[in-house]
Amino acid sequence: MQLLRRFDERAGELYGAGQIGGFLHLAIGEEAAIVGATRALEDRDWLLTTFRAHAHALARGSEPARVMAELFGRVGGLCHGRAGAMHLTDVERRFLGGFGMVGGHLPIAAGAALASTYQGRAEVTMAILGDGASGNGVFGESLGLAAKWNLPVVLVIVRALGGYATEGDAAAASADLQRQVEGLGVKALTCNGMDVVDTQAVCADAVRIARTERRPVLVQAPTLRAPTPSPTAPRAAGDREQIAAWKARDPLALFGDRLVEVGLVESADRARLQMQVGAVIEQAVSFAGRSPHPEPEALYEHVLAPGGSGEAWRGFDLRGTSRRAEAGPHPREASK
Amino acid sequence: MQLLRRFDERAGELYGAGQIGGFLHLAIGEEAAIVGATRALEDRDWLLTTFRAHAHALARGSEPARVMAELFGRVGGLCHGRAGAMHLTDVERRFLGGFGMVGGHLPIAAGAALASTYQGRAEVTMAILGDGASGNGVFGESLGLAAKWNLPVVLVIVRALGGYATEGDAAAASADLQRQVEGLGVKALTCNGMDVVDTQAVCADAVRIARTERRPVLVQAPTLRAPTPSPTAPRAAGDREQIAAWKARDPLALFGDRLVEVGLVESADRARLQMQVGAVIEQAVSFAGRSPHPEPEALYEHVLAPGGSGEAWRGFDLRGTSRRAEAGPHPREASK
Amino acid sequence: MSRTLTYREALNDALREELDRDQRVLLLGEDIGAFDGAFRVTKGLLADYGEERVRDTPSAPGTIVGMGVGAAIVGLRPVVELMTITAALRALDQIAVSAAQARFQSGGQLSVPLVLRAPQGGGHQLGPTHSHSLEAMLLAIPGLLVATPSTPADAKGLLKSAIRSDDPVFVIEHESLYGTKGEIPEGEHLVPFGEAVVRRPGRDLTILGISRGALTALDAADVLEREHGVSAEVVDPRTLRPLDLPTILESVKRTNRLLIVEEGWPQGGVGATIAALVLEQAFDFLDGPVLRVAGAEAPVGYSRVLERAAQASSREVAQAALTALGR
Amino acid sequence: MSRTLTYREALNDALREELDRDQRVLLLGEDIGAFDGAFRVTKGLLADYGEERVRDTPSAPGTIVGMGVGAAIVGLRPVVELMTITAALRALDQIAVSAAQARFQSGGQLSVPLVLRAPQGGGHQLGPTHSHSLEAMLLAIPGLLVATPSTPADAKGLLKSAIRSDDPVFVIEHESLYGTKGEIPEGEHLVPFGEAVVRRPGRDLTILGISRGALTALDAADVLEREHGVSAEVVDPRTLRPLDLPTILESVKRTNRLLIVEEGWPQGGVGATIAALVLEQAFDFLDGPVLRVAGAEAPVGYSRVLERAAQASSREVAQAALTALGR
Ligand SMILES: Cc1ncc(C[n+]2csc(CCOP(=O)(O)OP(=O)(O)O)c2C)c(N)n1
Ligand SMILES: Cc1ncc(C[n+]2csc(CCOP(=O)(O)OP(=O)(O)O)c2C)c(N)n1
Ligand SMILES: [Mg+2]
Ligand SMILES: [Mg+2]
Repeated sequence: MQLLRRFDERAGELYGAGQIGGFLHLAIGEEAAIVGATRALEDRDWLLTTFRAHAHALARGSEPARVMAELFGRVGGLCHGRAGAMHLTDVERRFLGGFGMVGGHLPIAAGAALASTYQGRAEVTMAILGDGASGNGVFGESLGLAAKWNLPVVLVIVRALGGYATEGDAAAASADLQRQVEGLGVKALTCNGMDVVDTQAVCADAVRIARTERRPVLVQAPTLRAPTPSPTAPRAAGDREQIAAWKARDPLALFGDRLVEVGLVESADRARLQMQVGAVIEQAVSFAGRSPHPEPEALYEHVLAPGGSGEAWRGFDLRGTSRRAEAGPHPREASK
Repeated sequence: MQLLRRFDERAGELYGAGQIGGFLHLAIGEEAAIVGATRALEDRDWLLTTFRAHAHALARGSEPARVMAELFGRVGGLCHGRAGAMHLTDVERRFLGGFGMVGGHLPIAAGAALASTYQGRAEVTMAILGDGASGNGVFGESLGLAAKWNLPVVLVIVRALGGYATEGDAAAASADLQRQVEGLGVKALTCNGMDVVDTQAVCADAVRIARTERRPVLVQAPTLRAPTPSPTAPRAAGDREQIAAWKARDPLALFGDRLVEVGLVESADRARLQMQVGAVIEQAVSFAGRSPHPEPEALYEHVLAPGGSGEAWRGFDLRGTSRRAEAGPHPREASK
Repeated sequence: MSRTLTYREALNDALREELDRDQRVLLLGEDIGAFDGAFRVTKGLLADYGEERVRDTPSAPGTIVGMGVGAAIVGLRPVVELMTITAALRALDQIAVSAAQARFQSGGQLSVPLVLRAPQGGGHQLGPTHSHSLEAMLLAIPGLLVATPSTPADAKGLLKSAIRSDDPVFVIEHESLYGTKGEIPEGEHLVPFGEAVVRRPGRDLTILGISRGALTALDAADVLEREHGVSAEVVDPRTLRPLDLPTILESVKRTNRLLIVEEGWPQGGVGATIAALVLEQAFDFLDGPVLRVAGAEAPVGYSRVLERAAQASSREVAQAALTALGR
Repeated sequence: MSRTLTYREALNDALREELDRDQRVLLLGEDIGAFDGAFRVTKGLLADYGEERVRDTPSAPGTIVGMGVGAAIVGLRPVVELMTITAALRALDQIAVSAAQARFQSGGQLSVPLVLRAPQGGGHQLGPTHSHSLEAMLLAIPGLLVATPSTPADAKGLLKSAIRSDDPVFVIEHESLYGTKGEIPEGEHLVPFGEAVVRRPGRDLTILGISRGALTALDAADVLEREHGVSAEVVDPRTLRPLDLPTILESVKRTNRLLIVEEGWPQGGVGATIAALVLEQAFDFLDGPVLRVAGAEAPVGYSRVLERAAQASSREVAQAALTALGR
């Protein structure tokens, strides 16, 4: 959680400084939900998420340096600068990414679960989404079919109040939403998204049910995101009261205090941890800064499968005569 | 109901004889549901339906002759031969049509209700759909937004068993579907789709609730469609038992018998009615047969608004040089 | 040795052979099981391969395609049938973004060996919502391969190649070709992508026909030969991405004239694209403008007359050819 | 008399004027109210016009567009904002079928005076899912008018004309133009559809620029003049349907050379379409092939370098112009 928090704070600064571009959706305030949910997964399980992807990648264990390099748009990034924060992917950690289109990842998650089941593997697929995505039809379509086909999918809705975008009544878990999905034959649970322990426990339960009973499970995780005006001005803002109100519920502070209270952690350890995290992040920033920009030609890599017949196409007029790449092999050769 | 039934039987024959083309989705067995639902509407209300549109047009009061002419693809048809059975529209009767894409009409119905409300008119919009459409995301999206915005929409799901297409558990009203839509804040009712009196009563109630309480209402109307192999071979088929089973529940027979039982109708009247209906249909067939085919050039009419700036476009290359229409007015003139 | 099959049977054959060959292949689609598919392409497959591998889905195009993408990413080779190409308009974000961009966005980490199949075009008066021809919209999408078989042999060979491709492929079938018959080579029959075929050699002009347009072009070539002594060469590109531009250019450089026949809308069409490519790369060989006979700039009307008026007829193609030749 | 406004403010102006003028006008879209719109185009409208007329919607593009269609049919003039043009891919059945075909299917009984607005294009590293340029896909659809304003004045004038049109219109805004400033005539300012404008007169060749491409073309024309003494004429069609072909042809018949600049994908693109049209109708006036500088045949990468590589730069356009002139 410390890692996600400091990373986001630093990323916000670097965004302001122009080192990071595009939309940067911070997850400050969602750390407990994100860490709790992802910790409920085993290594063999699959994870998908929204445009708020860099935090999820970190939670899933991706190297901070390669995540930061991606935000910098450099070759050292997990996706070599193609994805940015919204589309981060780390297949080694079975993190299928970062999806820019609201809700677009839900059917893909169901499909991943179908593949696991079809191949006889007891993997679970988890998709994390915002409350906004539940307003899109793919939400019900995907859950409905997952229920019908007994697919082990866990959807975790981070109901974030505060910040960008249509909030619905995001504040609390929705009883209506629960009725809707139960009508689809989906098991629905709720956790306290500001409490990492509770979130982890409930999501672990959801994962167990999905894995053993082969059915989709929905977890609602209400959270309070730090007041952020928009993804184009991601550094925490909002008036004094808002910030105070949020600070009072800051999941890191709460968890940290609790660890100290119950004597699991000395405040000294806590300080040390923070320093370690700070160091990791500075290493990430310097790695990202040193990583080279991609070459313009790299744009044409990974558009089509290497060696596939499609590659022959590249030989012919990619963008009008003046941009035509050197004529490649005749398709007849290439497609052999 | 007699009219719909005889019309469908005759249309099925004419389809076999090649007078009617495309897909012809018959409504034999759905008469009680269709007539009961549409009878619950006032003239000022709006109606939309699926690709099974010719039966709904008749139920809404469209001239059988103009409906048949449309099925023949003639100029005398309600849409001058452009629509066929699947896209029939009769705006004079506030029948907004026939929609070929499953569920595509649901948001349009919500939008129509929005326009009525916005303009301060107490009109209700009814959309009739099949159970299949409830599996598409637009169903929940449209109902959810209609509930949020207090729109007077009534959706009538004709849950037809038998015939073409993914049936789901179409046989009976679905308690799950009821939970789903209640979760969206929608009132849900059920009627016996094989009983025109019950369907009419329940739908009238739904329309009243929508009109007075300004909210969406869902009515589930389970029906048993006559065994029909597919829309490309629409004449009733299926084995003896199937047909016998269906005959035993034929909504027309049941209603007719009941009318006679309670003495509302003499069997003689019943016979006379059937003759009258038969005559109307033969007139429709002969009108359709006499109506001319559209001219090929008519294809370009009603693509864009008459007199609109878009019309100027027609002057330029509609389908490649060899097909180019005579150059029309310069857009500068046309767009004035 | 060869057998005579319909286009529909050839597709069914291809599916069976690949289902037999590769356990990772499974089929998803509306009514493809119990109902054998809206156009009976998947006839008997549910009975022979079971409901694990032949899956009936609800009418939710976006979700079905998206599930295909997810299943492909995690190791399967799904073949998704859409009942009509118009349904693809509801799934276009999953097609153009999820399927076609996953490899790129992930920097090559993800692969989406997904096949989408759907019938397009007119012929049986299915009316304005079931007669679209959308190959141009699909061709526009980088990362998506597009096949437009016009014969049973190509239908089989291209579908089999598509299922083995590591790139997502949209196989565009033609609604009015399902019943057409043709010879299919016995045994393993694969048609490589990016390989056009000269269906009929000729000297005076080249007619390029897309999807059913290739057959319209052949009919037109007969008319031109018989009635006007014109020798037309007919080329069928068979796949639009990759496009076998060299074969097209070879032909045009010989005949010096090009006419393109397609059923889709003319603006932003395949014909316009190929015209522009040929113009850019063989301008000095052209004795006249590249002409197009495309579908009408209008929806397809239901009436037989209006449906025909919306399509390119062999008469019109022949007429356009004479125009191209200045006759 | 005129005022200086940004493209964003000009659009806001147009919406306010039409909201004032016509009670039937109402706005639908995600976050257009409390949030002022993802790109702040609807700033202050909720406060000034109330939630009856400025409606925040969920993220359900198909349903929002469909509701706009229904409301338009029953008498309103809805303006629907989509947060990004990519969202239109999820609503394309409602756009291409419900909105664009309703008039046709009903034989003229229905009219759909609906306006759709969305930003397209790159410029701020929004990455592969928020940088698409889809004007060509929309141009393909008969029955749908398409506007691509490149200046604040055109943004205002075209949006106002769109709201008054009885045909459905897609106004394609450009994500990187919202902040650009320009002069707007005082008072009622309407820009008619189907009227191209010559942004800069020239003798040696015509450069046609679509959407932001018009500005890229102007920059290129400066470079050509300054560094190569080449006089380029820059034409901005402003609307793609209707397309002011006569003005384009007039220009080409004078300069005898045409270069088209667009940000969208090259295959099935607008450039290809116009190249084919000009080829068909002015072949004898062309001294060389019509050249295109289009977006890359690839998704738009996130990195600044990859984003730029995916777009047409004025340098490349100038280079292409020299190629066109055989220099
Ligand atoms: C289909 C689509 N429409 C619009 C957008 C623009 N958009 C980016 S973030 C966002 C808000 C989504 O809200 P929610 O799902 O609740 O996620 P949260 O921001 O709360 O994490 C929207 C609408 C998008 N990415 N995709
Ligand atoms: C989006 C879309 N996909 C597929 C089709 C093909 N299709 C025509 S009828 C039909 C069955 C629809 O079933 P249901 O909604 O239950 O209506 P019913 O036939 O039962 O009246 C389908 C899938 C279509 N019209 N639209
Ligand atoms: Mg949210
Ligand atoms: Mg049904």
